[in-house]
Amino acid sequence: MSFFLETLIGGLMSGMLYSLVALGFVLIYKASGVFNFAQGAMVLFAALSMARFSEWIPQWLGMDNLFMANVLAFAVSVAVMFIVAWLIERLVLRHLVNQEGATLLMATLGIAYFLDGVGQTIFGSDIYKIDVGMPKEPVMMLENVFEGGILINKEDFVAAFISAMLVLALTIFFQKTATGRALRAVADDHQAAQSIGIPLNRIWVIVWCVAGITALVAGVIWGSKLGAQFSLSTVALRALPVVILGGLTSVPGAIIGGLIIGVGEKLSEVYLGPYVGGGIEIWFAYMLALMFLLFRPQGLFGEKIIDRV
Amino acid sequence: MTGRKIGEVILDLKNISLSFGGVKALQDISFNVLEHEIRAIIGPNGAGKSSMLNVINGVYRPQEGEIILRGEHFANMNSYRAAKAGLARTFQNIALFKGMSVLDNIMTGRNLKMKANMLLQALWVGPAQREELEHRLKVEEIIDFLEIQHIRKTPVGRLPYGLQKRVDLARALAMEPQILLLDEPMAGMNVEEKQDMCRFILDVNDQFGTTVVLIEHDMGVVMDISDRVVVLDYGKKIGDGTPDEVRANPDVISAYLGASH
Amino acid sequence: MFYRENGQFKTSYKSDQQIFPIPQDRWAIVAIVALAFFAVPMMVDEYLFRAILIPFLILSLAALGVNILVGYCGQITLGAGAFMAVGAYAAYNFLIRVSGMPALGAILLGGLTAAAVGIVFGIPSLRVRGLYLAVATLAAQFFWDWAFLRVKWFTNDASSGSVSVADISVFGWTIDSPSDKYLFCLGILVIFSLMAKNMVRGSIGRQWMAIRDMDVAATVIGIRPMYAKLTAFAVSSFYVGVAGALWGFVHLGSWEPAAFSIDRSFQLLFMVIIGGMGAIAGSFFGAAFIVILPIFLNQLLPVIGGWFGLEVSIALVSHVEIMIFGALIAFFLIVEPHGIARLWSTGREKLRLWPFPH
Amino acid sequence: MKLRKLAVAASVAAIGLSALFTTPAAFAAEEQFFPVLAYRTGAYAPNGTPWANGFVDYMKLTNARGGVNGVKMIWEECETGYATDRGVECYERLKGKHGGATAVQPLSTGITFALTEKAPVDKIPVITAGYGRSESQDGSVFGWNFPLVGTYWMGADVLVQHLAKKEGGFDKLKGKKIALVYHDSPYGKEPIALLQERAKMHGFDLSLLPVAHPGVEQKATWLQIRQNKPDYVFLWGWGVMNSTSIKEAQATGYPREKMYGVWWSGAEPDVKDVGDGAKGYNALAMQHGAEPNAKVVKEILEKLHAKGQGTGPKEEVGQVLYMRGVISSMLQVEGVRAAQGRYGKGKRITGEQMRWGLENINLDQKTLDSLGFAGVMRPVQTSCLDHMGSAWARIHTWDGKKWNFTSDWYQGDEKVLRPLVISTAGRYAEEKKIKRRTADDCKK
Repeated sequence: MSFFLETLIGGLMSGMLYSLVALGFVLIYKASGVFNFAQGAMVLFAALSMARFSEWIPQWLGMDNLFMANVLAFAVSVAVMFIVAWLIERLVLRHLVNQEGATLLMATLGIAYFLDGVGQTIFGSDIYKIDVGMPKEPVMMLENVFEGGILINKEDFVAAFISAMLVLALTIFFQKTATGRALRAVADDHQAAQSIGIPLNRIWVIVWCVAGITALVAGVIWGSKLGAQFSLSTVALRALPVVILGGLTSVPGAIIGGLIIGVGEKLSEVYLGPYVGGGIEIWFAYMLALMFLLFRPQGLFGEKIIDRV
Repeated sequence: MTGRKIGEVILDLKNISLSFGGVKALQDISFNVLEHEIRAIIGPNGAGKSSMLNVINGVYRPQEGEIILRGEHFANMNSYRAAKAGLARTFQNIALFKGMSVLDNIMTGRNLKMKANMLLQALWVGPAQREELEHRLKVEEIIDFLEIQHIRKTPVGRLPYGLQKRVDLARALAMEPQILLLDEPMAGMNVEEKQDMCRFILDVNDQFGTTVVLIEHDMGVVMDISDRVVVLDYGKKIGDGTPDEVRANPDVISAYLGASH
Repeated sequence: MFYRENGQFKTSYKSDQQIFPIPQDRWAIVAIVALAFFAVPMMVDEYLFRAILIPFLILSLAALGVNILVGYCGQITLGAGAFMAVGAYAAYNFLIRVSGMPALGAILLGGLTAAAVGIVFGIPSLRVRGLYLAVATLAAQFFWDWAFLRVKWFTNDASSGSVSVADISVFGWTIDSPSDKYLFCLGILVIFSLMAKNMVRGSIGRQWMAIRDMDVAATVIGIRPMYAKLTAFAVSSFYVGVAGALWGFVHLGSWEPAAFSIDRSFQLLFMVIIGGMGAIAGSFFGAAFIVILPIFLNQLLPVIGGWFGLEVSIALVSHVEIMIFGALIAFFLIVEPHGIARLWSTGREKLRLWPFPH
Repeated sequence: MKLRKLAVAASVAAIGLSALFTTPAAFAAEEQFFPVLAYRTGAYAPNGTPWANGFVDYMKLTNARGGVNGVKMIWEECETGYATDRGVECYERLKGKHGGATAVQPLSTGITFALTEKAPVDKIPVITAGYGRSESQDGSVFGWNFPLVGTYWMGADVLVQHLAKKEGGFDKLKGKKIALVYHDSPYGKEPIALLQERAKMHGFDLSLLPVAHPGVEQKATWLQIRQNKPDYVFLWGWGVMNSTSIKEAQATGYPREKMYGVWWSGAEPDVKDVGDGAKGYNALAMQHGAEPNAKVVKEILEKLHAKGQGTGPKEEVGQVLYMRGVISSMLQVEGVRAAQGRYGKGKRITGEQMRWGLENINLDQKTLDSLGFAGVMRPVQTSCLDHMGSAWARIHTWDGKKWNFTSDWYQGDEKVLRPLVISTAGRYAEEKKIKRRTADDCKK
C-alpha cells in the first residue's frame, strides 16, 4: 500500500512537471492555433541560458553571491526568451497566418531544430548546473501509518508547488488583465478580435513571450533536476501525450492531463513493466492518450470540432 | 429534345428533425421529390436549407425521421450510401479539390464506377488502363457539355469563382446521378454566369432526365426554372407547391417580406 | 529553344495520359535513368556509392512512401522510422526463419508486414486528424522502438539486440560490391517510383488527393475515407518498410533499433517538406538535399572558416547543420510550400517559353 | 580509367570542393592517417568531447615526441552525433583519405556493429577499447575487431568479483539481489549475457531495468529499485543518463555506496553536477581512473597546452574520459609501432599491417613507464586469438570532489568469459558463414 502511494505520488509529481511543459503548448495553441513543437527546444534554450548566465554573470561582475547570480540570470533569461519569442513571430509565424495546422506544426519543427543548434552554439553542449537551491534529499512521511513510511521527494514537491503557482498566475493573467482578456478574445475568434481593434501580431508576440516564460520556469525546474543539457529538449516528447489527452485548448486540461499521464505512466511501468521487460512508459503514455483520443477526438477538455460544408 | 415526363415519387422525406446541441435546425419536415422534376428549396438565411440538403445526402444524421429513396428506407443515410444510391451534389462554398487539375477533379466523380484494383493501377496494365481511358471519354463529354475544355489541365485553385462553380457541377455530373442536389449554384455570379448556369441545369434535367433538387436565393431564377418549391423558415416548412401556389402563400410572403428578421 | 511543344499534338487521350506528355521530358528521364544504370557505376568511387548514392536511393524510396501519405493523402506522420524498422526486422525474420527464403522475397514480405502494421496504426486516422494524428503516429514510433529492443524473438535472441545479415543474392546475383548494391537499390527505386506514379495518376491517387484536399466533399462523391486513408497508410508503409529492409540488408548490413529512431522519422518528413509535398520527384530532391547537405557543410565550413583564419570545430559544423535544416524548413513552408519540386517545375515552365518571356 | 578518375575528382569537387582545399601541403615525412569519429554535440556530447580531446592530444604528443620512428600521425575529425548512419558515412568518407585509414575507433557500440561488417572488406582494424561487442575478443572470428583492454563481459565479471570479495566469497552472493539499470541499446544490453551466467553460477537474483534513450526519465525505474531494495545496483549508462541515475538514487534515498557503474558511467561529467549527492558512488575503472599526476598528463600539459596547442580546456587533461581517449590513442600508436617492427621502421603501414601490429602488441611495464603510463595501467599483450590483451580492472569511488581508487586489481575470470566468447563468436561465424582463422592463418 505504501509503495502504491509512493508510485502514485511519484506519478503525480512527474505529471506536474509534464504539465509545466504542456502549458506552453496550450497557451500558444489557444491564441494562435499553432501546435508548437518547439516548446521542448525553448525549454532547453531557456535552461541553457539560465545555467550559463548564472555562471557567467558572477564572473563578469566579480561577485560571489549565488542568490543574486540566479536572480540576474533569470532576468537576463526572461529577456532572452522575449527576444526569441519576438523573432519567432516576426520571422516565421507572421508569414504563415491562416495556414493549415499541419503546416504550422512542421514550421515549429523547423524552429525547434534551429533553436537546438543556436542554443548549443552559444551556450555549449556540456551538462550545466542550475543551482537554485532545490532540496535534493528525500524525506519520509506518515511513518506511523505505514511501515517504513512514504518517501517524498522534496524537490518534486517544490517543483509541483511552483507549477501550481504558475498555473494560478496564468489564470489570473487570463481572467483579470486587459491583455489576458484580449488573448482570450483572439483565441475565440481571430477575425472578430481583429475587427474590434485587437492587434493580432502584438497579441501573438505576447503569447509567445508568456510561453517563453513558462518554458523558462520549466527549464529551470527540469534543469535543476537533470542538469541543463541537450536531452532536455526531449521533454517535449513526454509532454505531447499530456496535451493530447487534456485537450489542446484547455489550461486545466494540461494540468489534469499531466496528472493522468504521469500517474498512468508510472503505475504502468512499475506494475506492468516487469512482465514485459520494462521500459514501457513512453509508449504507454502515448497509447493512453491515443485511447482517449479514439473516444474523445478533441481530448478531455478540448472544444468539440464540428465540420461545416 | 426527348421531352421529360414527370414521374413517380423518387425521394420522400418524412418528419425530419435535426438539432445541434440545443439548436433546432430542422423541425418535423416532410416533402417529396418526383422523378425528373426540378424541386427547389427556398427560405431566408438560417432557414435550414443547407442542413436539409446535408440530411438528404447523409452528411448530417437527423435525430428523427426517415428518408425513402426509390421505395427503399434509409433510417441512417451516410454520404457513401447516398452516393451509391445515385445522389450527387454541389456545394455552397465550392468544395473542389484545390490541389488537383480540373480534369482530375471531374475524374474523381467517376470513382464509384471504377473497379480496377490497386495493384493493376500501380502496374498500369490491362483493365486499369482501359478503364482510365473509358472514363476519360465520359468525362470529356461532360467537359464539352459544360464548355470548359480550355481549362482541362488547370489546377482548380487558379480558376475564377464562376468557373469553379461550373467544375463543381461537372464533378457532380460525372457521377451520372439520378438526383442532383445543388446548393446555391448561382450564388455570387453575375447575370451572364447565372444565365449559363440556368441553361446547364435545364439541359441536364432535360437531356439526361436527372432529377434536380436545388437551393437558391434568387427568387426570380427559382420561380422560373423549378416545377415545385418547398419553403423553409426557422427550420419549419411553411409552404410547398408550384411556384404560383407558393407565391400566393401568405406565410411565405410574410416570411420574406416581414421585417421580423 | 529545343524545349518546345510546338507542333506536337496529342491525337488520343491515351497519349495525353502518359506520365510525361512532353517527349523532351520523356527522353530526359530515360537518359537520366540510363545514365544512372550504365554510366554512374563506371565513374563513381566507393565513397560516393556507400556514403551518398546508396543512402540517397534508399531514403528516396522511404521519402516516396512518406510523400504518398503526407503529400498525397494529407495524413501527417511522425512515425515513418518505426515502419522502416518493422520492414527491416520483419524481412530479417523472414530471411532467417523460413528456410530457402530468397532475399528479395524477404524484403518484399518485410514491406508487406510494414503495410499491415501501417493499416493498424492508420486506424486512428479515421477518427482524428492533423496534429492529433501526428501524435498517434508517434505512438507507433515509440512502441516499435521499444518492441525491437525488448522482444527477443524479433532479434533472434541476439544478446545485444543487434542483428546482422550476410550479403544477399537475388536470382543468383550476389550483391556484395558497392556498385552491385547501388544497382540493386536503383532497380527497386525505379520500379517503385513508376508504380507510385501510376497510382497517383490513377483512380486511387485521385481518391487520396480528394481526401487530402476536402474530405467531406470526397465522401459525398462516393469516396470512402476509410478505404482511401487505409490504402494510403498501407502503400506508404509498404514503401517505407521495403526501404527499411534495404537500409538494413544492403546499406548497414547490421543494425539496431536506433537506426530507425524518431530522428529518422523527422528526417523523412523533412525530405518531403523540402523536396515537395505531393510530387513524386520531390521525394528525390528532398532525399538528395538532406543526404548531401551535411556532408557538403562538413567539407565546406572548415574551408570557409580557414579563409577567415578561424578553426571550425566539427561541433560547430553540426550545429550549423541543424540550424540550416531548421531555417530551411521554415523557409520552404513560408516561401514555397511545394518545395524544390515546385521550384524545379517553375524553372521548367520558364524554359518552355524561353527565350520569349510571355 | 582516366575518365573514371576525372569523374571522381569532379564529383568530389562538386560535393565539397574538398579535394582542392584540404590536400596536405607537404609530403615530406611518412604519415599515418587516423579518422577520428567523435561526437561533440547532441545528447552524449558531455561524455564524447573529453574522450575525443584526449584521443587527439595523444596523437599530437606522439608527433611532438618525433612520431613513431619518424612517421607522423595525422587525423581528421568527423561528427557522428552517436548516430550509426552518420558514423558509417564518416567512416566511408575518411577511410580512403591520405592514403587510407590505419585504424578506426567508432566510440559507439552501434557504429561498431555496423563497421564490423565493413572492416574486413576494407581491411581496416576497428579498435574498440572498452566497448563494442564482447565476443569480438575472439580474433579467430572477428579478425578486424580489437576490444583492447576491456570488454563489457570482462567488466561485469570484475564487478561481480568485487561484490563477492566485499561479501566474503562467491557463496555469500547466494540470494542477494542485484539490479542492472541499463541504457536501452545494444551497449546497455551487452553485459546481460554474462551477468545471467554469473547469476546462475552463484544464485544471486538479477533484475533488469532498462532506461530509454536519452535517459532523462527514470522515476519509475528508481521507484522499482526502492520497492525491490536490491543489495547492489549496476549502472550501465551513457551521457546524461548517468547523472540522472545518481540524482534519482539520491531522490529515492538509495545508498550511492551500493551503486557500481561501468567505466562509461564513472567519469567527471557523470557526477560533477551532482556533487555531494554522488559521494560514495563507485564505478569500474578500465585500468585507469582520473590521473592528474601521471607522467603522460604532465607531458601533454607541458608540450601541448602550455604552448596553446592542446585540444579542449586544460582542466580536462587527466580526467577519466580524457584519459580513456589518451589510452585508446596510445594503443593504436603502439599498434603502429609493433607493425613497423615487422614491416619496416619509419615506413607507413597499411591497414592490414596494422592488424598484425595490433595482434602483436606487447606493452610490458617498462615500455608503459617510458611512455608515461606508470601507475595508470598494467601491461597489455595481444595475440591473434585474443584481441583484448588485458583483462584487468579496479574500482574507484567519487568522494564528492574527485575519483579515488578503492580496490585492488581484479582480473576477469577466463573460465567464465572464454566459453561465452567462443560460443557467441561461433554463432556469429555461423550466421555470417565465416571460417575461423587457424594458428597458421595468424602467422601470415
